Amino acid sequence: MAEIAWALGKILFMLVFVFTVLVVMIWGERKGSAFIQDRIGPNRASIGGVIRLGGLVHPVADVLKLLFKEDLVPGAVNRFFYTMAPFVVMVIALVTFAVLPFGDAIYLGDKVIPLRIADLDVGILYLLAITSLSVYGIVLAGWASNNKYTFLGGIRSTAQMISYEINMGLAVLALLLVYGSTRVDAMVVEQGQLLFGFLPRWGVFLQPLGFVLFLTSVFAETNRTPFDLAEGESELVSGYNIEYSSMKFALFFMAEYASMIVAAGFISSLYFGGWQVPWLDTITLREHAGTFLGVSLWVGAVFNLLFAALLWKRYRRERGLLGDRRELEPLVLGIVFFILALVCLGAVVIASPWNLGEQGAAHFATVVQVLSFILKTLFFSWLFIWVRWTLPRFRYDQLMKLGWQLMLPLGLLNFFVTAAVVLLAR
Amino acid sequence: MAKIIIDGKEWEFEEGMNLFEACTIARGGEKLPHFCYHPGLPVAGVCRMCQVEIEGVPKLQIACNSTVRDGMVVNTRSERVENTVRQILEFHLLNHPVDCPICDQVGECALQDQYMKYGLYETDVDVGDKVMKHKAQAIGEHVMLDAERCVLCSRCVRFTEHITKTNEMGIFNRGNHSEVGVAPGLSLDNDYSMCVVDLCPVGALTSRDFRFRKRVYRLSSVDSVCPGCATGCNMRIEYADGVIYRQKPRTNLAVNEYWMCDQGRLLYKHVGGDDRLEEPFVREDGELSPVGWDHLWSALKARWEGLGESRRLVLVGSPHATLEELYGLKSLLADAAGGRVLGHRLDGTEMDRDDGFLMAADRTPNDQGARRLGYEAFTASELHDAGGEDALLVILDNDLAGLDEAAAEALGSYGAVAYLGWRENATSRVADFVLPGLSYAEKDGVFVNKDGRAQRFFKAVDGPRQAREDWRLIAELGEIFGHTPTWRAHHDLLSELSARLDAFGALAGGIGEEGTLLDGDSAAKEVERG
Amino acid sequence: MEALFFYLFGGLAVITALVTITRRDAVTSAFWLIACFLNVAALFAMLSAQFIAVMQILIYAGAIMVFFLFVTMFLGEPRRVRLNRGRAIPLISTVTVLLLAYLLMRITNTQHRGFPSISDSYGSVAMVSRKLLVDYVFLFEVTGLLLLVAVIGAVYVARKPRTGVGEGEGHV
Amino acid sequence: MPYSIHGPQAATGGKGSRMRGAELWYLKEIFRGMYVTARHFLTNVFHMADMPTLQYPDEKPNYGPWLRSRHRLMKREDGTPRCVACQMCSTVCPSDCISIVAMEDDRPDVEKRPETFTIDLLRCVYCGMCVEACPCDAIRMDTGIFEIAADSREKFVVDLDFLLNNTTDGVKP
Repeated sequence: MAEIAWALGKILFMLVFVFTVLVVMIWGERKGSAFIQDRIGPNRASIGGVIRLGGLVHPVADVLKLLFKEDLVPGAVNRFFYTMAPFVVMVIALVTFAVLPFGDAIYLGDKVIPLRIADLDVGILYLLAITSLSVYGIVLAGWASNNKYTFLGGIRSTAQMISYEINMGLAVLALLLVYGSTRVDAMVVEQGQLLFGFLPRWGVFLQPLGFVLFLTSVFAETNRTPFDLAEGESELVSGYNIEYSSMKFALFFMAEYASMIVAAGFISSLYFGGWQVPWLDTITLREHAGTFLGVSLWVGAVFNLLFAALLWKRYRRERGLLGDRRELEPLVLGIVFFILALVCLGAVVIASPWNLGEQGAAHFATVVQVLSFILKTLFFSWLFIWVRWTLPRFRYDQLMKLGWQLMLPLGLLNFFVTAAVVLLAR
Repeated sequence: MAKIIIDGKEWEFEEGMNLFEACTIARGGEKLPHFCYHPGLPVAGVCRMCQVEIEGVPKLQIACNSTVRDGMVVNTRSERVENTVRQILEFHLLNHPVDCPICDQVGECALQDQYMKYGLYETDVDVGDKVMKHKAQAIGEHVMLDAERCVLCSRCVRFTEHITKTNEMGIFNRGNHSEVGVAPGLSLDNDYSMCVVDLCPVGALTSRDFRFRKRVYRLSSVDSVCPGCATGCNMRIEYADGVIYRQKPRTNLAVNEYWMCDQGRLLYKHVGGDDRLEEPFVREDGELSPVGWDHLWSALKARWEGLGESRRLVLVGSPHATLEELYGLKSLLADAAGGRVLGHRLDGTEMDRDDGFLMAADRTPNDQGARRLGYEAFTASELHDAGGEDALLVILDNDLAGLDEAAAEALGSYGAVAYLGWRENATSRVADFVLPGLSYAEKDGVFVNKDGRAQRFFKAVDGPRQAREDWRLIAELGEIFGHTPTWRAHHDLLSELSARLDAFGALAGGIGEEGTLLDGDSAAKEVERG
Repeated sequence: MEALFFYLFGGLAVITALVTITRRDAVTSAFWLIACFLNVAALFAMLSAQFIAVMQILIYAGAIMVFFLFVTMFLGEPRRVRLNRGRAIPLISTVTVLLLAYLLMRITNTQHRGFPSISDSYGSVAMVSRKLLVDYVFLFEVTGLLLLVAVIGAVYVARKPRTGVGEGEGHV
Repeated sequence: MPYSIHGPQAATGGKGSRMRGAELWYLKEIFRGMYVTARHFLTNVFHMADMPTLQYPDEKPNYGPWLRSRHRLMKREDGTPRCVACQMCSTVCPSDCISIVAMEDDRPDVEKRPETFTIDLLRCVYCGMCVEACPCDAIRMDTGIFEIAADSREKFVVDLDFLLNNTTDGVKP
């Protein structure tokens, strides 16, 4: 029974993680695009007229709005598949998480609980299998909507998926050769060592070409700019999701971000050491747990104080500009940061020096490693946003040419060279 | 003939011709600047605007008071002339209030036009106090006087002196204080009083009827003929956005010269009046009720067929109807459908006093046209005798019941009465079928005036939505009585009529702007009819 | 627990397979077929044959059906083929019934013998790879050759006559 | 024709039909683009106050005295409209949005005043010609109101009363 409880717990953690990052990503997309374009971006929605968090309330408000909107179903659709499509998209996006390790393991005495949901032998192949299914949601939506634009979106998506899945597979196969395992957790463990004594033994350093191929394919597989031809607004209005409204539309929207988060998780796991902290392996982390905690609390205190000071300055500067309660926000947040700073300081002063004990040190290491995974994933999620607001959309023939004429030969080359090197090295 | 040189070009004019007119011709229709000169009035020469340079004469001369002599060399455009005109205009403006925004003459003001052309934009005189004269005084039923705007051209005075000979107006006081006005105890209330409004080159005399109702430059105009009496004064209907705002005389030296009576000017009020027939009516259960056209036609057809085997058609024309309508009625409903034409008017009705000028005794516009088509006057007893339970009477825009009580009674003897017209009256009220037609301002047509002069008038505005052109109604009636007309369009009627009837042969070549006389000896006809 | 999932996925596989063959619309059928494949994959997974399960999804549900859908959608609705049911049905049903009877007979016979137990690593990637690439490598390569020949043959059969057709069409 | 990957339009290299790999992938340009966007992003994150955006409903831009906003009609000292219904504005109006009906005024020094004066704000193009044309300085477009909203077309047609009382604080007729 405990097994199931732990499994459910891990699933819950992943869901909470994904949906939290999802909200942050939607916010990041809007705010990031705004800053890239010298705009301010969303900042109107507020809690109690005070807390706006620079627009972070907006995704919540959007979801609320979409929940209460009328769910229109056009007359000519194939109702069953039409209703199913958004769920398919969302489910497939979430299911991929099953093989993604988000930390080493929790050690409870003798008991070892590995921090991944499914302990699959075929790990990385599972990833390929599920991503190959992800096209169906879009095709289903496009076809069931009975609309030429959605249909064209679906067709484009299919062709794109076929083209880039091969490249993705080739890049992953090269990784298999390098790590000698199909298990993702094994791959992550492998990346904990050092290369030439100074470089983390990350996939990106072992497989630079493979990484570029994988990254490009992932962009294509997630239907993300510059490969978002399935929704090319200029030609297809919005592609496969035109006929959807209300929460069904929101599901498509969220699934897009969920699959991006998954992709970011896989990029970081396969090529950037996953939960590994560079240069600090688990043993080092455990040995110096007390020191690290003390230092991080000091740093935390300093940064919190800095934030508090900045917010106070801002409060002083902007007072009277808006003329309502929104002006109080920097003050409120500043106080929060100030309290946090005090807490950190207090913890350092009262409990220093730290002695966590063996069990505590292990937990500390796990927490740090999970944070490392989250940070990496967030960075690559941001990369998706960053790229979207930098690059224009490919033309369809360019997309196809790139996939088949450039990436496929390069992927094959990469694969054979890797195979040869691995063979010789053995 | 006298050879004269105007602006360096040689012309031949009749000796003794007015130099102003000669200059107008020589300048290609562009008149010399002027306020007081008017071809219909005696020359006064008070405004001094039409100065020209005549070689051999040391001082500039006013053209309006000079005559053409052989060997004259005239210059109308020299710098000297223009300078003089400019200075004189400046003089005219000395006491003018320049309140153009509130002046109703804007757009047709001679002073404004000439200022634009000859104005000394930076004035030489500094007028501290303008002489304030009386503003906005009603000097008659139709005319408002603003003495301050007056340039003392005396046109109005000459009009009342020489044309109406009523002498109400005059120029009073002297010098700077000269002011036009009506003589004490009098008011400008002759029958032609509004002509002074047309005559006035500035905004001093304005029509109380038209005042402030519309800016003149917003008006469109169309040539028409006054339907008020047998004289058939030529006029222009001025309208904007489907609404008629005023009627003004149109120059026709053969008919009304430059003038028109007040009564005729104000006739337009009937066009949009309360008594317009705007919808077809059918008498059902003793009450006239508004119906659609389809209903009316089917009801009329049913009624006609219900009159029995011996059913008859009796037709009454009208001196108010156009030549085309009368011809249509006669050719289609009488000649083709076998109706009996009773005539076009009740004998002796619609007659008033002839004032010896423009207002004719006969107050109908087309009596002569009807007569030439063969219509004749009839009496109330004739109307009665023609009737019967099996007779359908069709009346074309003719208020029989309102004109004569006996006729009203006679109408009761008919099985059914259909009335075509545009105004509600006693006849339309007793009719069983009311077919709304169009007024003179809403359709094209031809009237023949008392001198036998056929004159065209044109459509200015649209009629009520449900109303139809009368000739179309006649055509529809023909269909009901089983006969399709030979004409398909309005102009077919006139061409057919001029081709088929000798009396109208003169119209075959079209009708000119001044109208076309149907026969040379119109005076003889007049006597015969009287 | 395991039995529950077995009957669930097994039942679903049968139902979706039935739905697949009863739909008149090719695209709808394809979608149901994908559902069927997924259920079969689940059954494989329950047999610890993870590799085969994943391959089932990756190759059949993922790649082949995507191609199938793409072509169907791209070319539009195919003309409905009228099956010559009158003559085919008795023959097909006879064969089917015979096969089913044989299958049932074998199943009832094997039940008493019980299944041989297999190790946990039986369906692992390493196991499958060893079987394919070491033990039966010749057969594996021959099969590969056969497929290659089939591909070349298909290309030859499907190629368009050279005259009058623009280059580059249909290469996607 | 379906998408062609071999068609002439596929040759985007410019120099001949073959592109070099790096060019086809646009790698160099991608990194340059990423650098540009990252620079903008970071600049704006750390200098948020320097962004050109105005917090519009809270902060209003200063449009200066030349702003042509919703019209107003000026009043005489006794409160009657300064307008003499000369219709210069409606004559010059290029969108024909002003309609005036004049009437006689009893006062001898006024003579003429507007009976109705309506402006269809939906037709108005805010060109300001009416203000230029007015000989009495009776119509102005200086209320500063440019956010004109209503929930029906009729409400955009404003009448004499509205225009006479259409002022903003600080601007008195």
